[in-house]
Amino acid sequence: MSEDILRVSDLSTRFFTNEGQVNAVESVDMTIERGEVFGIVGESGSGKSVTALSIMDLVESPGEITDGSIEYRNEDLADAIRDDHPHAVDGEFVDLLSVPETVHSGLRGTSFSMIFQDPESSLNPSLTVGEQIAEAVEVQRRASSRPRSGRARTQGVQYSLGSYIASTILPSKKFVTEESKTRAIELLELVGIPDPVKRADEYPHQYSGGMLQRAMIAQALAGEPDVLVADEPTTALDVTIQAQILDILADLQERTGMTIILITHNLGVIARMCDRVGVMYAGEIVERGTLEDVFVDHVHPYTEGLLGSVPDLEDVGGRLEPIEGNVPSLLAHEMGDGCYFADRCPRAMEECLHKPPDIEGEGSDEHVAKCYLAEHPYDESQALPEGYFEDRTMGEVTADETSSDETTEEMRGDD
Amino acid sequence: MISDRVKSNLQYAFWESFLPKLGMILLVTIVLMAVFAPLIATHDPTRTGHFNEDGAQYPPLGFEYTSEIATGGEIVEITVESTNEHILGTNKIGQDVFSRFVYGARVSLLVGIFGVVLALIIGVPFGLIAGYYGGHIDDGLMRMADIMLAFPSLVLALALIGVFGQQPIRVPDPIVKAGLAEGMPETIPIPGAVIIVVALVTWVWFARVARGEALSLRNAEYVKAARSFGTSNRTILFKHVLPNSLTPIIVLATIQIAVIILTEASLAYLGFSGTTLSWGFEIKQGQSVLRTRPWVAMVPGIGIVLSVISVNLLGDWFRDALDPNIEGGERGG
Amino acid sequence: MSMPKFLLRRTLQGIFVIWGVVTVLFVLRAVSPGDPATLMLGEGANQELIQQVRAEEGLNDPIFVQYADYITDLVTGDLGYSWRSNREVEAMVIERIPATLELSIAATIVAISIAVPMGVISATRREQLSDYGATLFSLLGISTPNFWLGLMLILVLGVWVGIFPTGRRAVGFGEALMTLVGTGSPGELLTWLEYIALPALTLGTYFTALITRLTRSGMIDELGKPYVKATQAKGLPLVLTRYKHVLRNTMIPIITVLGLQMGTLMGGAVITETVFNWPGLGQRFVDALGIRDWPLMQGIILFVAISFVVINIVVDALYTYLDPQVSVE
Amino acid sequence: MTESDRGDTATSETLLEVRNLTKYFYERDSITDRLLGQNPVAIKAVDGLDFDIGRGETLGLVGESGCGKSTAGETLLRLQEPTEGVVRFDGENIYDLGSGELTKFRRNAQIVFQDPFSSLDPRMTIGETVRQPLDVHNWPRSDGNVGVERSDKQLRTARVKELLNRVGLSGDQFDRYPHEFSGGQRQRVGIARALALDPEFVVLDEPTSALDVSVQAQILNLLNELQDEFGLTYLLISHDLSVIRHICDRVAVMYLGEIVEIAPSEEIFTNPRHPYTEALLESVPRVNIDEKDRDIETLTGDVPSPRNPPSGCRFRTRCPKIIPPADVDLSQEEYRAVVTVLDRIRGRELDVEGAREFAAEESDGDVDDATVVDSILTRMLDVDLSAQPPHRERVREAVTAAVEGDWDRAEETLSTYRSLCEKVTPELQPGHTHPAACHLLDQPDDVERAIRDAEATAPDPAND
Repeated sequence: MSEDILRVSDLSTRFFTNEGQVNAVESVDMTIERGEVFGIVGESGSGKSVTALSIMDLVESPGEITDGSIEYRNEDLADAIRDDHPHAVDGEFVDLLSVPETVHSGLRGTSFSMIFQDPESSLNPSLTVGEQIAEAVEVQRRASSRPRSGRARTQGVQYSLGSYIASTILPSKKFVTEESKTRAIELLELVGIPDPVKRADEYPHQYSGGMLQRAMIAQALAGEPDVLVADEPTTALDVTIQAQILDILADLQERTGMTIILITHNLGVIARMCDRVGVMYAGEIVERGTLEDVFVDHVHPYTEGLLGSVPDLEDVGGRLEPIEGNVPSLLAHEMGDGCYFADRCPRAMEECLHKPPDIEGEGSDEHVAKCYLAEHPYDESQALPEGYFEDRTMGEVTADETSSDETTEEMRGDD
Repeated sequence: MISDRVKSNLQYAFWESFLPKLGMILLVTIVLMAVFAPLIATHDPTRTGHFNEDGAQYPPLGFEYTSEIATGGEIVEITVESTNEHILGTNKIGQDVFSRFVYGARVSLLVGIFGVVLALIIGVPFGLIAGYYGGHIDDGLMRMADIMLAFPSLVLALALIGVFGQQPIRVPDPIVKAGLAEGMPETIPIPGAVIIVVALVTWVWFARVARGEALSLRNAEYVKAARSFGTSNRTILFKHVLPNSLTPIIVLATIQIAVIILTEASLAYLGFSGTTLSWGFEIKQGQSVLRTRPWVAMVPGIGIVLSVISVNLLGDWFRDALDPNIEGGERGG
Repeated sequence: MSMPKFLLRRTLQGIFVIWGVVTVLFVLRAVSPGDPATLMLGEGANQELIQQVRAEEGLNDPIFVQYADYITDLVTGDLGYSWRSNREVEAMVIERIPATLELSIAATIVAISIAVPMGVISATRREQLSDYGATLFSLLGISTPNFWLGLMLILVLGVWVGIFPTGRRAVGFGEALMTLVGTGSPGELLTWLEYIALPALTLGTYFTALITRLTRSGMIDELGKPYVKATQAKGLPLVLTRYKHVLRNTMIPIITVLGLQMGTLMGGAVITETVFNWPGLGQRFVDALGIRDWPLMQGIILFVAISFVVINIVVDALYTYLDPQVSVE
Repeated sequence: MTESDRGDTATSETLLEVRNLTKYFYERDSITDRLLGQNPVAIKAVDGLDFDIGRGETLGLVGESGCGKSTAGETLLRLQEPTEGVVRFDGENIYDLGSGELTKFRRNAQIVFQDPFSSLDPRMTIGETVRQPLDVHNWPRSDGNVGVERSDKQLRTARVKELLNRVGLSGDQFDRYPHEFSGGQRQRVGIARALALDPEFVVLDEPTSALDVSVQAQILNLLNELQDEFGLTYLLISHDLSVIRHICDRVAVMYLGEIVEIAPSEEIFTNPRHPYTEALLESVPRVNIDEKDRDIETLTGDVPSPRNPPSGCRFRTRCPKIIPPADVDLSQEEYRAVVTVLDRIRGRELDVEGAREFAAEESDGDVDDATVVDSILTRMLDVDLSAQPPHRERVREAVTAAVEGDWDRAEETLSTYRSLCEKVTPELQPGHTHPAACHLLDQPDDVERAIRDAEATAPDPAND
């Protein structure tokens, strides 16, 4: 295909909570190519949203990116900061975790944009939709008015409290200009909102859920980003509206050539949109590859379980083949050293008590899985005895389940 | 290893846990002081006439002041020195300031606690029923609450005092009765009217909060589930709605204790509390001699501030720990 | 629903509230001990005279007739005469309004201008020294009875430091302003400022503390909302996220709370006026209460209740303008 | 889920009969509103449902959010009082039941809710939660059994433990609180509570939508097993078509408070008759690597508000198969575009000012009405009507009228384009095994008559 735009390696994000350290994202590796749709699929608490937030530099206290690198290909940026931070630049790539945080966060809106799961709470209820989109336009306009300026590149758009106070009296000092407002209306039209002029002056509560998600997309497009991170963009929507939104995303991607990182728990959405997929479980990408690698040639029992859990619309099957057990705790001290899926895995073997590395699987050359089954077939003689994990944890279950559950909930909040 | 962000989190956690501890220590001290007042006080707080040989008030320990006295038609300036006998000095009519400070805690706490309990008894059932059943009962309550809110609570309290009168109820002091302390007042004056009055101006806040909770709980799925297998409304109210409304009510109750302590002090300051053994009344006493003998007004004020702070600290702690989303309610003072 | 209809609706509700207040007052007066005629004439008046007054005032009528008369009088704007001074209650209330109004407005200005910046600093610099300072200040502020605070301010700033006068208010704002306009001399206005400083500070401290707390906690809540993350995701400068988005949304609910706190402000004014011997409604109310001058008390409470209702209608109307989610429905 | 259960229920014994079930909510209904002369606004959440559920079968009620499916579920359990309609359970109208009979009904009909977090009282142990129905109904005495060797309490505790074990939890977890459990486990507790009194009928209100897929599959399997074991009858409410297909025998599709189609599951999924059902099925992304290449036609627009549902067929505002009048020879796409203009004119929603602003910006100056009309037409009609000059002119005329402010004339100009679908409400064919409320299909006699009447009074476009 084409060149890489984003190389994430060994990314780890942790939350330091009262119950202990939560390993929300653990040593995630992935490369994303320019102009593709890369899917991240997983259940709640699998760390998929935190991965997205890490890329956007939106992880907030008590969370923190503790390790790894996120390399972003951008020639201009590389040139602008090569002198100050030579160690962070590798050819056209800039490691966003080795440069000052202002550089990373300054890319928001112009290089990276994001749309969120719940469009209703992701827009400010007391400002008009048009105004909010115009703000995003303005960020882009101000940043690109000084394309080569090092300050713009490394600091993002500046606006002081003084200017803000002045703007409450002097209209000429307002952050959002008339041109940006006009552009906002064009963007609304672009995403298929009827009567954009009138709609731009309306408030979020006057929009339907589908319309709001369109507006969010318009806002994300305002900065003409290289990479659009879509975090469960259709989860809160009905299927007919979901189809509309996916259509728009696919259409816009085709037109602008932007790269999309699509995060969802819905395998159907992945199938419809993505070129390549990573499956996340307990903070790790347990299997990744092309759509076909994951959907057809999958080796990881978790991927298999996930696929087996979805009732098929086309065909009435008998029983579903669910994964037994529950989503695991992400508390560092409860996670153990082995494969995190072993306790729910129907084919866990003795070697699974040691963490498997990324192992190449069948299919395309990008197909890897964190599972020994990619190396050799299941060996029944090596199987862990039934109830192995229950016996081992029986004594502590009572005490621990509470905290792990609360942690999972907390993580859900971040999802 | 530990980043600055994490470190500041830890510091904050310490700060946050320190304040409630401070509040707890303060409150326990004040409660002990109130309960064992006869043992702690050095003099009968109601006994007057503790003056020095010149007929002047004593200043607190370690202080002295100049006073003018008339002797034989002549005005002389004398220096009044403190005495170990009265560590916080005496007031205008020669009562021991320290003893009155100790006894003052009783009235504040009694009114605060009983006032809130009474307000809870009136407000919570009313609010729960109104919120749970909705409709006309609810409309009625909300209109009534509107009317209550239109009265400034202190003004309403003053008007009500006019109706109820100010006679305190006198109950025997168990510690004195048991003979553990001598020379102390034999009864505790409980300002019953004040308790009723503060409850009457406070209950509406409890009703509002309870109503809000019941209103949201009546549509909770577990309440619907209970209804689906035929649970009676009364059982639902007792078993589901009440227990699940308690958190914000507890927080509000704590905050309201502080509010009531301030209201009582204000009433006493204006001379409408029914007992003279109140910090507010004592401040009023001190006002006329503020320039020359400021300790008389200062000491009881510190008592009020400390007790209200201690209760507020606990309230904040509850609120943070339990996180109910309620407004603080109207505060007096 | 349109704005006029909304106002009509709220006015209807307001009239109901006023009716409730008036009725409560009537009941209070009816059940309170003491015979009005005796109170009017003073202890020891002769029995014949008392009976005569009772008849004149309709005190011998059935209670419902008395209630009807009372409501009729109020509806026609007749607040009656003070029992003690025999002056018209209306005049006695009106002459005291300016002083109380000056004090309340000054206190509100003091409160808002200190509290909002303090709350913002506290919320945006959490866990730093300024946050602890603001938290401690607001804790003290809501825990200090204002009569005591007033006395301490008089003692420290008035007596010991001596920068503020401690006597009774010397001049009203209106007169001071007229002097300034008429003669160009700001002297009286400065005097007015000197005299109002301590009372306004006393009355305002509690509100400063309250608004600081509300702003801080409201802003912290608001900062945690998803749209804040979204504004950051689109690269909006922090200043705009903080002030244009977050602070604005924080202040919207606080305005309502302040409307409801009008009662507290009036209660505080009663005390503050007593402490500073401030010639306002509060002081008059306490005087009236001391001698059970019911018509005067009623007049003052009625005035306060009506202002409360009006202010809250205004606040609600303002709210629909500030918060687009709340339509006038 | 045996083969014989599928298909027409008229043959199997009917447990629940729903006739004309209607539930409106009213807004602006306070005393002050009445004083001000405001009429209450009805939200037509559920508007005239008719269906039967046979004993032992699973009926699916599927639809998008806001279509009224959950309200229907709660109303037919009498958790809300209906505005109109009859629900017969075992032949008796549940809205006429006296308190004794109602108690009996409450034993027999239970509900499992969507949200496993809010459906359990956080202050009750799960044991208490499951025991609650037993306490309320004074079990086992109400069954005529009195414990001889064991007290009621012991019997109840034993029953609760048995239930917890049956739904896949451990009886030892009796004393734990809900927050100690994961979503899937809590949903199991909810199911155990619903089964405590051995009901015949259970409403499953989105029982798996809050769960992760792997856990969802566990719960679906459990529900299937329990149905076989206890002979339960289910009403499954869901927005998820694959879940519906997986466990339902028959399916009713709801749109804006009405059932638009009802048929055996297999029929609905392989041969949908109503355009809405078709669109719904098409919209679901398949878990399949060929999904990318599947062409789907997405529905336009949003679900209209139930406060003011469209006249006639409620789906007509989004329907890809709306029926043009006989004399309008436009393609579906072209006709849809014209109808959209008509609908917006009728709702006075055409944004003339916006278009004027837009046009002004493009031409940098003042604009005449003709330019505004052009601007509106180019923006609104994403279909080129130039191949249809008479229609194009007609639309242009109407928009011009609207721009000039004469909305009535604008509406009148386009009135000949009014579809049959908005004039006459289609109905489900009674007695049919696969009824669907659509004018494209044969309609009952009274509807056919209404259609003829409507056509007779329609103005002839030629004379207009």
